[in-house]
Amino acid sequence: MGDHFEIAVPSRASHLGVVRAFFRALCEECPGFRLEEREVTEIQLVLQEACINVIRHAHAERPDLPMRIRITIDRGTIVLEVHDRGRGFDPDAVPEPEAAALQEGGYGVFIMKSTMDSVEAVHTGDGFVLRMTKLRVPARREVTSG
Amino acid sequence: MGDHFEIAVPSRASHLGVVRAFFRALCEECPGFRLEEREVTEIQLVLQEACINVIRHAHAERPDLPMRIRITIDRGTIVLEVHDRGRGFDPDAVPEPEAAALQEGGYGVFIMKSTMDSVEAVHTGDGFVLRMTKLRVPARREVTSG
Amino acid sequence: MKQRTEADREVAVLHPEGRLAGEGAAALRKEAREVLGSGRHVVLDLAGVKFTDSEGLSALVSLYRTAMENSKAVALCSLPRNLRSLLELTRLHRVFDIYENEALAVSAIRAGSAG
Amino acid sequence: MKQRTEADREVAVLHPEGRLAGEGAAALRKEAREVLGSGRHVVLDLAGVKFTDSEGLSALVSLYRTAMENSKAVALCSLPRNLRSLLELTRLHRVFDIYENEALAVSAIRAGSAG
Ligand SMILES: Nc1ncnc2c1ncn2[C@@H]1O[C@H](COP(=O)(O)OP(=O)(O)O)[C@@H](O)[C@H]1O
Ligand SMILES: Nc1ncnc2c1ncn2[C@@H]1O[C@H](COP(=O)(O)OP(=O)(O)O)[C@@H](O)[C@H]1O
Repeated sequence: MGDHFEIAVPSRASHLGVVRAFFRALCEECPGFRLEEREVTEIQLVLQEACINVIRHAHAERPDLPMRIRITIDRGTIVLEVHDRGRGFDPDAVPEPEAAALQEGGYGVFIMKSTMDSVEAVHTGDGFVLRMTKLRVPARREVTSG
Repeated sequence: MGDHFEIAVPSRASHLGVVRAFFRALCEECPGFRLEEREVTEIQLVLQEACINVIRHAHAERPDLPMRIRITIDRGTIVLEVHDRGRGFDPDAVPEPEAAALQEGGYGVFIMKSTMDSVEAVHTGDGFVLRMTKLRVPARREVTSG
Repeated sequence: MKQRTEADREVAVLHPEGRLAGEGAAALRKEAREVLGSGRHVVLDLAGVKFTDSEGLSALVSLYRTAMENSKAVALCSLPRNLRSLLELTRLHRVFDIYENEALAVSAIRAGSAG
Repeated sequence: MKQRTEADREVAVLHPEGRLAGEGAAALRKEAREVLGSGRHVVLDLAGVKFTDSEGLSALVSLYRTAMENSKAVALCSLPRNLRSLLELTRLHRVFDIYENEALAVSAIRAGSAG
């Protein structure tokens, strides 16, 4: 359950600012969408990484296709779903980056997996959804104190 | 043609702020989305009126349903499409408000029709779209000077 | 509603701020009803209003009606450009007494020529 | 890149500001390549960085590689909290020499202990 918030913009790096502003607006304007500062920062980063990947991998040749982001929030969880029209990938098969090898790429999926509690690949009729879930801090506290 | 930008949020007055912030972000962050100050103000008002109507009329009993706003912009036009799951209405059949009668309601559709160059009703499989088009100021200038 | 000042015992000046829409419009209705209920005329100084929508217009009309019912006067002043345009668009500028500034509005009400 | 200052003839200090992502990351790459190409060591004062993403990390790693290729040293300093967390998460904090402030970073490079 929980309320759904969605945004779709063309798959261009120049539109990442709108995605960020949308999320910031949700945090500032929506009652019931009160996140802790740390959660806001983390989710911003995860959204950024997921969108960069849509731009670079899924829609590289079709920047006019929309990247579609859906955020579902309730007291216990935040679910981020990033939809593209590409062939998708298996996040579990992406290796951890090796810092010592001075890798310049390959940090995005690792950041998403480290930040979120789960990262799942969902293949849909018209493309691919990366669904990421995070348990919310207050919910954790409730569990601990209950 | 032109780029599409979409947002969908639950049909609650408390979410109008997110719609406004989204549009403001488009204006501020998106290259190619440069509107004149007057256009920004006008479009903000039209979006506000259209959303209020979805909240009050189309989804009055189902605030959890999304109001879906799609903005398509190119050099010549701005198209606003506001989608709801209600039965729709005929904007041409809405009478002009009579100020002298001290009407307290009935200004929204009039404002939209006065501000935009066209306001059309589109009935879709799953609801209703109010499609509003405005010719852009720069485009008009080009026509005049060409 | 950020401020209410009293021009004198007979006239109260309201200074709505921010958005004359949604909650801002509801707040104005409430505030205006209180003032009119207490038997004073109202000057609405709108300089601080950043945005007005149809709910804001509706609040203005409602205020006007309540004033008439209470045999009180209402005057608007210091209209931001957008709001003036919106009143003109809807022809409500012919319903309201509108002044450039608060002083003019207050003295018009005192002189009994407003509302 | 808002500023570049020279600690001395051998060490340049870069002060990237804002977002170390997208264009900000590209700007850092460019600036760092210029400085390293001119034969100086680099101190990167990151106090003004508000947000870093994987492209920002990538720019930092690239800077480090270019420095190694040029036999120059790189030191980072004044890391905002988020950036420090991100470096720790990706283990890149073990690749870079990181100092609390610019003075410490500059003197470490002068002493030949960084990079
Ligand atoms: N939306 C996507 N569609 C298809 N492939 C993707 C998508 N996102 C990530 N990938 C794949 O996962 C890999 C790892 O991504 P990431 O960790 O972000 O590093 P990088 O993008 O630098 O390669 C990518 O190289 C790509 O093959
Ligand atoms: N999205 C909508 N779905 C169904 N009916 C609508 C919608 N928008 C407007 N209407 C109809 O048009 C009428 C006029 O709307 P408007 O001018 O905004 O004034 P008001 O909302 O104050 O009645 C409404 O009363 C309603 O019957």
